[in-house]
Amino acid sequence: MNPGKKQAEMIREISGVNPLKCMKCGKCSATCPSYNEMDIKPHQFVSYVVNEDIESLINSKSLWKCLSCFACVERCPRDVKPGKLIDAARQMVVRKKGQDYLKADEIPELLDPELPQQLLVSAFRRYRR
Amino acid sequence: MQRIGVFVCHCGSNIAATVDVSKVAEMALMEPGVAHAEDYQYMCSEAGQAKIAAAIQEKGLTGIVVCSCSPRMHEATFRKAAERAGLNPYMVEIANIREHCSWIHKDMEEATKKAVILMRAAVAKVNLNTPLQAGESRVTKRALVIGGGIAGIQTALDIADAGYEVDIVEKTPSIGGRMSQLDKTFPTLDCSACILTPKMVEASAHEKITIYTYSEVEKVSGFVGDFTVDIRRKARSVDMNKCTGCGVCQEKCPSKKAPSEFNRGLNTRSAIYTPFAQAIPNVPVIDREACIKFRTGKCGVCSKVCQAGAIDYEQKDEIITEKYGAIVVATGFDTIKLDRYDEYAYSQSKDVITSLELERVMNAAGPTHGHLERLSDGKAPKEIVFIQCVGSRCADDRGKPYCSKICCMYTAKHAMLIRDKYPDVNVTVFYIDVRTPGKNFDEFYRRAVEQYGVNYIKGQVGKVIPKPDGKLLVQGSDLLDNRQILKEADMVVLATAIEPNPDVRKIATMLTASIDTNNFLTEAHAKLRPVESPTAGIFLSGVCQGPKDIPETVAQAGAAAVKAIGLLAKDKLMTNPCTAHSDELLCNGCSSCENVCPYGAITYEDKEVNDHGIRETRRIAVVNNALCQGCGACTVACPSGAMDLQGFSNRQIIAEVDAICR
Amino acid sequence: MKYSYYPGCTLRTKAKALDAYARASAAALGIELVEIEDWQCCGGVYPLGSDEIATKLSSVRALNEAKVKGQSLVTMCSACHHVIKRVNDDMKNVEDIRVRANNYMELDEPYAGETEVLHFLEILRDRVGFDELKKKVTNPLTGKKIGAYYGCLLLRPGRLLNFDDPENPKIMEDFIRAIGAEPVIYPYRNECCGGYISLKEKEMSKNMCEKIMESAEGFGVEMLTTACPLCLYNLNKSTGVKLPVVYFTELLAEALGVKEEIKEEVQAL
Amino acid sequence: MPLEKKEFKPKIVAFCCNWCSYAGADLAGSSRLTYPADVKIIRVPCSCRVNPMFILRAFEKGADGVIMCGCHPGDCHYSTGNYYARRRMTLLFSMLDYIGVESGRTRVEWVSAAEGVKFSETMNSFVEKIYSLGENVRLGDLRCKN
Repeated sequence: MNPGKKQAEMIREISGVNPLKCMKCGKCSATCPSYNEMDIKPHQFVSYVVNEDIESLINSKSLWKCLSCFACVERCPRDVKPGKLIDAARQMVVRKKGQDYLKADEIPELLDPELPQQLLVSAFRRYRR
Repeated sequence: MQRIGVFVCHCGSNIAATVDVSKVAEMALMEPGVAHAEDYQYMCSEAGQAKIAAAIQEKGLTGIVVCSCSPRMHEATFRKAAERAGLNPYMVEIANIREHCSWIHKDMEEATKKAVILMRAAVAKVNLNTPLQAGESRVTKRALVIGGGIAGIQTALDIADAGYEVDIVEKTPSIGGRMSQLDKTFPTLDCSACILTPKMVEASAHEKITIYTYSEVEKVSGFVGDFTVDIRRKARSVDMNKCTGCGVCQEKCPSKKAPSEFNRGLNTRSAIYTPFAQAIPNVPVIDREACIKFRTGKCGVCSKVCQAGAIDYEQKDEIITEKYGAIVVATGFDTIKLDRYDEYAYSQSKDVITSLELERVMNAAGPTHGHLERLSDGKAPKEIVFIQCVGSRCADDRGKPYCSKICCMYTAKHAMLIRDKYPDVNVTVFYIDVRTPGKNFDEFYRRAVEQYGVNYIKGQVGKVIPKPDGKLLVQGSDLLDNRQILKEADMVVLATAIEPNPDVRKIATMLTASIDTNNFLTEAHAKLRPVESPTAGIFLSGVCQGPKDIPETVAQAGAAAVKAIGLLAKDKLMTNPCTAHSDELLCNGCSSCENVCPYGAITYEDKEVNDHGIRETRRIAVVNNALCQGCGACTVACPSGAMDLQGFSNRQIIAEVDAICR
Repeated sequence: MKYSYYPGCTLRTKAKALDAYARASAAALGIELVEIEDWQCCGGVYPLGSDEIATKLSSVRALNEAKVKGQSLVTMCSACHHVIKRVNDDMKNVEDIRVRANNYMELDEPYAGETEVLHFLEILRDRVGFDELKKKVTNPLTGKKIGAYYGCLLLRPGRLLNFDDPENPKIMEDFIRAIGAEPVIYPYRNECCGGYISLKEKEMSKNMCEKIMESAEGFGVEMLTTACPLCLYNLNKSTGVKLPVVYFTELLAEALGVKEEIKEEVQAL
Repeated sequence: MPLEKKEFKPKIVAFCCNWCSYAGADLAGSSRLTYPADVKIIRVPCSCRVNPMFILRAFEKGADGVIMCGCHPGDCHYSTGNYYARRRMTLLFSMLDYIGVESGRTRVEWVSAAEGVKFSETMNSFVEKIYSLGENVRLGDLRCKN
C-alpha cells in the first residue's frame, strides 16, 4: 500500500470523518476565522484526504492555525467536519516523537503574568504529545 | 379431478429447434389430471387458439397449460381464448419454455428435460387452480381535489372540462396558493397574477366545480371509486350568500395588527379580511383570535357597517359529507423555518429576507407597494446578496437532504428583475451549483449573467454579520478564486428550502397514502406511475409529490387529472381477482397482516364463526378486494396460515416446488 | 439544591475570582456546590481523535464521582464544560470509548454517561429559573449595557452540547436581563477569540479580539461578560477598542448583593 | 456389482417476482444469454410472496440450491415488498446456517427487468457454487431415497 493511502486511512480513522460526504460548497472556508492564515484552506482538507496527499497536509501551516473553534463543524451542511480532519493530521504529527510544534525551551518567553493555566494546558494538548 | 389440456407450441423453430415438443406433449399425458396434449406450430395464432377452444369443448377440459413463450407475452391472449370457449380464464397457466428454456439452452436433450419439468410444474399448479371472478365495484362520478393552489386548480379544471363534478377543498380563505404570492414567473417573466387569476375565475365560474375555501378534510373512508369524505367548513363568521364583497368591513375594522399571512408577516391586516384583492371567493373571514368582538365581546363595527347584514358572529363550523370516486392531493409547500440557520442572521436583521418575502416586496400589492426597499429603514438598497441552498442539500437535521429545485431559477429571475428595474443596484449570488435543467432555463440564467451583469460567486456563505451602521457584512467563500470574501450588503436574500405543507402528514394518514422521510407523498412507481399514489384512487398533483416549478406542476396536475378521469369514466371497476383472503377459521386477529399491507386493504371485523360446531364471535382480518393489489406480503406475515393469495396460493406454489424437485 | 462542582485548573489559579463569586452567589441562591475530591485538570481542549482514551480519563473520573454521589456535575469554566460534556457524551454513546475507558478505570461499576453535566448558567436558567433569579436580585445592574461573549466552547457543536442555539443564543442575554441590566446583541458574540492560538500566534488572536470588541462597541456595549478565563485573557489583550470584560459570576454576585462581602477575599487572591 | 456413481445434476429452484426479476429472466432469454438448465423458475407476484416455508419445502424435496430474486430495493412494484422479503430471508438463512445447510445454497439477488446480463451471470455463479457444494443431504427427506 502506498504511504499516502495508509496515511489517508489513518486520518479517516482518527477523525471518524467520511470526506466523500463533502459537496464542495465551501461553507467551512466561508466560516473559518483563521482562513487568511492558512495555506491549505478548510474546504481543501477534504480533497487532500480524498487524493491521499497527506504529506502536504502534514507539512502545511494550516495545521497550527486551526483554532478548534468548531464553527466549520457546526455549519457544515454535509456533516463532514473539516476541523476534525485537520486535527487528525495534527495528531499524526505530534504523535511522532520529536515533532512537537511547541518546544519546551520556547515556553518561558511566551508566558506573561495574566496567562491562564487553561491556555498552557490547551496548547500543550494541541501542540505536543 | 381436473381435466387438463396441455398445448405445446413450436414457436416456429424458436422452441422446436431446441426442445423436442412432441416429447413434451407425450410426457404430459403421463401427468395426473392431463386429459389431452398436443403440439402445434404457433399456439398464439388464430388456428392455435382455435385448437385450444376445440379441445375445451370436445374434451370437456377444466384446465389449460400452454407451453410456450413468457406469460408476460401471451398469458392474456390464452386466457381470453379460454374464456371465449367457456372456461374460466384463471384456469389457464403458462409454462415458459422459450425465454426460460429453448433460447438459453443448446443441448436438445437437456432442454427437453427442462421443458418437461416446467410443464409438470404448470400442470401441478393448474390441478389446484380454482375459477376466479374479477370483482366489480361502483364508481362515484365525482372527484375531490385537496388544495386550491395552481396544482389543484389545474387538476380541477381538467377534470371538470371532461364533464365530471369536482370539489376543491382549500384550507385558507381563498384559492390561489403560493403562485398568488409570486410577483413574476420564470423563464418568461410574465406577471404571476395575470396568468393565475383568470384560472381562479374560471374555476370558480365552472358549473362542474364547487369550491370549499376555509375548509379542511376531516375524515376519509372507503376505497377507490367509492370514497366518503367529511369536510369541515370552518366558521367564516360571514354569510357567503349575503356578502357582496364591498370591502367596507375590512376598511372599518379597528383591529389591524394581525400579521398578514399573504404578505408573509411583513405587514399587517385587519381581523376581518380577504387575503388579497383578487381573492376567490371575494368574501372575507373573521380571524377570531385577532377580532376584538370575539376577544372582549365589545366592538361589532363590521356588523354595523355591513349593508348586506352578512356578518354572523354566531356562525359555527359545519361538517359536510360527500362521496367521491377519485381524490387528488395538491397540498403544495411552504418554505422551511429558518430558526436553525441563524448564522445568516434572519432573526437578527429585518434586511435578511427569504426569496418568497422578496416576491412580496417586489409586488405592487405587497408591503412596500412594489418598491425595492430595506424593511428596516425603507432605504433603497445598493448592494444585494443572494445566498443559495439555505437548508437544501443538507445532511443533518437542520435542513432538508434534497435539492429544492426551484431556487436557482427564481434567484436568477430576482437578480434579473432587480438589475432591470434598478440598474444602479449591484447583485451578487453565492451559489454551490447552478442547476437549470429545463426548457430555456440555462439560457435564462446566462442572460442574468451576461446581459444583466449579475455577479455569480461559487461558494457558500458562512455568516451574515449585521453592522452597527445597519449594513450587513456577508462572509463567504469564493472557491474558484480561493478567497474568503467579506462583502458589504444592504439586503440579503435567502433561497430557503421548501418542504411539503405540514398538513400533508395528517391527510396522507387519512388517505392511507404513503409518504417518504421528507413528507413528500410517494408515487406508485417513481418512473412509470409518477402521478398516482400506491393507494388506488389517490392521485398526486404538484409539490406534494416533490419539488417542482410552475410548468412542471401544471403538467403534473393535468396528468393527475387524466388519471382521475380515466377512473371516473368507468361505470364499474373490475378488480384483480388474484387478491388475498383470510380463512376465518384460522385467523386469530393478530394484526400482523395489517401491519405489512402497503395499501391499507386489511381491516378487522368482529364476526360470528362456526368452528366445528362452536359458534363464537372473533376478530377476523377482512381483505378489501378493491384495494388489495395481490403482492402477498400478508400471506407470509400471517403466523397462523390463515391468509392466502388467490392464483398464487400456498398449495399451488408448493405443488410447483414439488414438481420441480421431483 | 446540592451539586457536585468541578472548578478546573484555572479557577484555582488565575481565575479565582470566577470561582469565588460563583460560590458566594450560589450560597445566596441556596445552591450548594460540593467540590469533588481529587479532581484533575480536564486538559483544556476536548481530544477530537476517535482513538483518544487516556486524555479523557480525568473527565470520566470526575463524572463517575458525581454519579456515585448521585449528583449533577456543575462547571463554571466554558472549556471544562465543553470537555466534560463531550466526554460524557462519548461515554454514553460511543461503545468503543466506553469499553476502553472503563477497562482503564477499573471502577466498581462501569461508567456509562449517567451523570448530568450542567454549566452554572444552565442551573440558573433551568433549575433556579431567570424569573426566580430576578426576584432574588437585590442590587439590579440597571442601565448597564452588557454584551454577552459566548465564544465557541459553550455553544459548539450545538447538537452535542445542547446548551443553546449555537447561532443565536440567548441564555446569557436572559441572564443579563434577570440581573437588571440591558443585554446588547452583537454578531461576533459567538465568534472565536483565538483560544489557545494566543500562546504562539499572538497577532492572530489579537486581530480576532479586536473585531469582537469593535463590533460590540459599535452596537453600544459598555461591558462584556464571559464564562471563560481564556476568552477573558485574550479579549483583555486586544489593543484597539478596550471594553471591560468581567466574569458572569461577578455580575451575578453584584446583583445578589454579595460582591461586597467577599471583595476583600477576592482582592487577596 | 459396483454401484454406478451418478453424475451430479443439481436441482435449483429460483423464485422470481413477476415485475422485475422474472422480466429480467425473460430478457436474458431473448438476449440468448445462457445459464445451466438446472435452474427452474417459479413466478411469484412479489418477492414478499415467498414464504420461507417454500424454501424449506424445496430443500426437503431434494433441491440443492434455492435463489430468490426481486426488484432492487426501492423499486418494488408494491413499494415495500422486497424489504419484507429481505428481512425474512436474512432470518431464514441465519437459521439454515445454524442447522448446517451451507450458506452458499441460498441466495437473494435484486435483478431489474433491464438486467438480463445480471440475471444470467447470477444464475451461472449460483449454479457453479452449488456444483462446488455438491448434493444437499441435510434437509432432504431420506425416506424415499434409495
